[in-house]
Amino acid sequence: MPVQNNFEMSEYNFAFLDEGSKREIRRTILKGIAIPGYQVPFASRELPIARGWGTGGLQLTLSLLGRQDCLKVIDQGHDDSVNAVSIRKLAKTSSGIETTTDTVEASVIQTRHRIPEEKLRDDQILVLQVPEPEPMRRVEARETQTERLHAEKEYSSIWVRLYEDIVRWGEITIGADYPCMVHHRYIFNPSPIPRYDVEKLHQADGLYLFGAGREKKIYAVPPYTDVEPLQFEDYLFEVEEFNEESCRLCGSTSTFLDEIYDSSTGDKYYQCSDTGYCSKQQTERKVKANVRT
Amino acid sequence: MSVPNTLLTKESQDKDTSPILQVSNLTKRFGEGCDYCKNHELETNLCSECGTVTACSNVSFELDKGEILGVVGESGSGKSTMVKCLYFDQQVTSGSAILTDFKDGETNIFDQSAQMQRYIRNYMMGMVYQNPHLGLKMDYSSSGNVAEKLISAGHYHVGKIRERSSELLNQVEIPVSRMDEQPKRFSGGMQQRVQISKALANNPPLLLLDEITTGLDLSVQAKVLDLIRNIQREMQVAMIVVSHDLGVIRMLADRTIVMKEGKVVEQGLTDQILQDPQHSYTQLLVHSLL
Amino acid sequence: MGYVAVTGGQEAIEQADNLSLFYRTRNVSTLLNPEMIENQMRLLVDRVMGEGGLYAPEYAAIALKQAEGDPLEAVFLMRAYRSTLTRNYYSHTIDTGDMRVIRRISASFKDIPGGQMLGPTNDYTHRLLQFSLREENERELQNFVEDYGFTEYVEGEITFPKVADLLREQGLIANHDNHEEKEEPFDLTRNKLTYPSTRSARLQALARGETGALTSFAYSSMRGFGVVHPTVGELRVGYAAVTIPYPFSEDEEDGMYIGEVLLTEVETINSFSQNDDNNDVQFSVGYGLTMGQNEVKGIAMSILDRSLETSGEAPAQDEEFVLSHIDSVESYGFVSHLKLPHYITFQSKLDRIRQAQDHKSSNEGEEDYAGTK
Amino acid sequence: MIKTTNKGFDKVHDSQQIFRNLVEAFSRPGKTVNILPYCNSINPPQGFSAIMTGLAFTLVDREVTFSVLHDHADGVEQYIHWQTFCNQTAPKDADYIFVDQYMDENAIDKLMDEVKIGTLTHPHQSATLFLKINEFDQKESEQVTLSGPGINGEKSCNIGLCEKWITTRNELTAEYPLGIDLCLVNENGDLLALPRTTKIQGG
Repeated sequence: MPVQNNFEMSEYNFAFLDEGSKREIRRTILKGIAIPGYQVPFASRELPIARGWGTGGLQLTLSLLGRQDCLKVIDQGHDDSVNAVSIRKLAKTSSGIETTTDTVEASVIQTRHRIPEEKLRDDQILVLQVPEPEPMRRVEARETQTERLHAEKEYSSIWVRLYEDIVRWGEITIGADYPCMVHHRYIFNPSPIPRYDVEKLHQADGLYLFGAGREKKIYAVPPYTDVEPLQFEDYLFEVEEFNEESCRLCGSTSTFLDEIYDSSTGDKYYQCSDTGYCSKQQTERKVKANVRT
Repeated sequence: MSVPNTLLTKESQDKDTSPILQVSNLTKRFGEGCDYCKNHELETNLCSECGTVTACSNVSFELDKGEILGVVGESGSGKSTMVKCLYFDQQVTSGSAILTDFKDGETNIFDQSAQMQRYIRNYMMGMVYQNPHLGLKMDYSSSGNVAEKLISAGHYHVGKIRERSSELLNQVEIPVSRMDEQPKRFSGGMQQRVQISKALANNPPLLLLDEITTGLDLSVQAKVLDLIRNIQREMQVAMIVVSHDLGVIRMLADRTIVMKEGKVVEQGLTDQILQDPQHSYTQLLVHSLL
Repeated sequence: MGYVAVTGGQEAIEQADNLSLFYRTRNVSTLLNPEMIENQMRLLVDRVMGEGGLYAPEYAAIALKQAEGDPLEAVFLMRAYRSTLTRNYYSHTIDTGDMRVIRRISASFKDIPGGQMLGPTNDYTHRLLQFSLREENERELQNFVEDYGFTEYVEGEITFPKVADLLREQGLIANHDNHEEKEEPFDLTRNKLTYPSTRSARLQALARGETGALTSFAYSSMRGFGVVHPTVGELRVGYAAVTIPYPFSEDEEDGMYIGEVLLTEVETINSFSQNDDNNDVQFSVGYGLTMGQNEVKGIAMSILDRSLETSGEAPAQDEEFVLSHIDSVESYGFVSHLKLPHYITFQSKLDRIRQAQDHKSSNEGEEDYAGTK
Repeated sequence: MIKTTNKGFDKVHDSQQIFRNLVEAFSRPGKTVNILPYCNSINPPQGFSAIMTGLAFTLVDREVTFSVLHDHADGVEQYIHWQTFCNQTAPKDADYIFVDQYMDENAIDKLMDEVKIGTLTHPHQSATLFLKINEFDQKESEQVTLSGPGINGEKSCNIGLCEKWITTRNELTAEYPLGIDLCLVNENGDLLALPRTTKIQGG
């Protein structure tokens, strides 16, 4: 039976985009690195995947990739999630490069909503897909206004929003995509990663690039850069809690867990969201068990 | 912070003798301007040649520490535009303003970048607008509004912010039990008082008041004016009070400047101006008051 | 393991692809070939080219076949393909005055120089479902075509003066700034739209906008949420020649003919106002231009062009509101992205609501606010 | 028309490699990368640097502007224009400026006075300057201390720049996020970046 949607590599450019598009994205990336957290506008090309499905991240990845690269793509921590599969396939078919599910092997990692559990090395680049790059959109709908707020470093309105949260709910209610201050200048959205992942951005060894295709913005957090989640002196930033729960597959208690309900019994259980890391842990556990027996 | 606190000059320096604010030749044109209106003394602020409105023309004055300066004139005289320029709501066309406490005390704040002007606003000024909608976020709580100004000035402790908010709101007679209500649920006079407490939150050396009693009932007006006087006495804040109402100016201002068609036509001690107005326009104003 | 619906991703996707193919073809007796779509779904092809920003009727037909007729999906396919094309040249400005016109009407004057020309249109046909189309007879149709005796105008042979020019010559129309016309137009493909934008950027965004979205916004303006309710000065559909600068010439004006494109051009005449430059009282004009024959979009575009030049509170006067929301690739993509898993963000939200519940219950009977205790 | 003499330069893969090295250099100010292998097939005219040309091929096209400061700038600019379709412009308007020429203090002042530093709303609309230097480790250049994003704490190194360059550059970057991004290269293809966020002390 034929499988559709395959394309002949010879009909398309290396890494899909034409060189002019790549050049523009590359210029934008360099400016982004030079001004951490500043959302550099770029034209943003349409891709064979839909806007809002990772076109920003994919444009970054396609502009970064060379023949030596090894790519890992995850969605929600999964290598096998449909969106991750589709993006990996496009990158692989159009460039012929290696792909992997092992974080350690990858030179470029594209991700949606998670940062892998294994620490990013200084020779790795993490590309994050961004649905809504503008942190101030929570309090101001207009681009002309939010541009001005960033220009003047006028962030009091988002702080008041946090203050109001505390007055009303006794805590800051922002879940994922928690706004952070980078290099003491720009407030930015780290993309909808859980709060659990936010601290990985601070003074990291590797480079983080953020791409918003629909909103046409690229920004960066270079290595060894201060990234501080917004918090008050007496109401500190809190990461998600799993109350001693552990992954039912690998037993981990130190990873971000998905809460899952069994489809037949309705029982609640937990499982690592980073599947690549989880399967490695499982193998290790098996090896240990074998040694013991 | 990219704008370091060292931008504020040391309080310890003796500043009592020097003014805290010096404004020189503040000019604001709406429109391109032409050779004619740039180089001629115009009768009115509307240029007959190019249609440009010169809202403020070479306005100069000084303001001392803790002093209240009144600015009086009819609507369209340029007085509101002038304070809006000082608060950077409007960009001046030319002229300078120097805040003694900013940098070396010799820097024209109009030449500063938007980022720096924002800093000056947040740390060194307070503004109360005629329309509370301009100064308040009506959907936020009242304490949140005060918090906004405090946060802008670098305070990030919720407990302390709330302490200071309740203190300030108390000072303007908003009951603490209502501090987390939204100003849109308050009367006009109450809204104006919330706005004043917000403007005062960062202990600014300079407070700008633009027609703040206009539109309020007379009894409410008196209360707000009392409040301003008390604040001035207790906190030694220097103020610029803009009003078309000479009665308000008489109650509050030590010195007064009179504006007409964008120009300062007379200035001096308020009492003197009231007793012995020199300019015919001032005489008209004073007579209408009596 | 009901939960992990998306594992086995690779296989699942292949299955989904195959199922799509199955559903597209299982009841088929005659396969559509793209040529049929190109020739028999002319208006749909035009719409897909216009919104796709790529003048390629054959590719639009393929896209429509692949998308099983969904214009949004077909536009998306065209745009994605377009991203792979290197842009080597910018064409000269097209002169629509020299158009080989197939249809032109004016709602402003009964008689116009050159006359009204209805051309191919359904405007005056009763919208009765034609059941006879079930049994259209190929032979009969061929005879019809042969008998019709249609002769196309040859380029340059017949051109029509523009109605707007007629009024312009009489000083009744406020021209747009001349310097605007000389400036290099904004290129939406290569630059991010920023606000306030230039008119050329606005026109480009509108020309590429989704027909339905444009029509709705324009309708809102006419209906009362806005100020623009114009008269159609002229609507023309026809072929215009495209030339590019001759690559080896120093003179930018030296052109090389590369083909012609079918366009719909609309100029609408609006309320009059006083011209700032010369104080004359003049009409203001709205302009619409779109690839192919897409008349409602052309008119809607001209209304929005004009509407965005006025100031006011109505949605159709708000540049950022209109231009940020009319692109189908963006709106379609973002709305449909909600189908993607959001397990992580939802988990993060769950954590917050549980915490908030804890706060509420532990503060029961005390003041709401945790910090005032 | 100038004949293409760059058969060896792979516009897809060589420019990808140069770009990735730029990413590395910009991400880690003060770190030296090498791009010689991707540039040594280029034969620019007038003795212009092949390394600079490789950088130009990687970054510029008709969507941006560039400027060359070189003893025979005209010929070089025409060459880059023909190769990339990029428009040459005065340094004050240029997005990318390639300096392959000795400049005295006055010339440095003049250049640094006029280069684009961006606006608070659009700080990225600022110039990227490529400076060719003889050696990073020159006798007359003292050690400097670098800090800021991309640098783990502090880093002491030689950057081969005279004091004038450093002071004028520091002035331009005083009100962050305004500023320029600087990139130093030598003829061996070594490259080191100093984005506007890098604090340069000493020297």
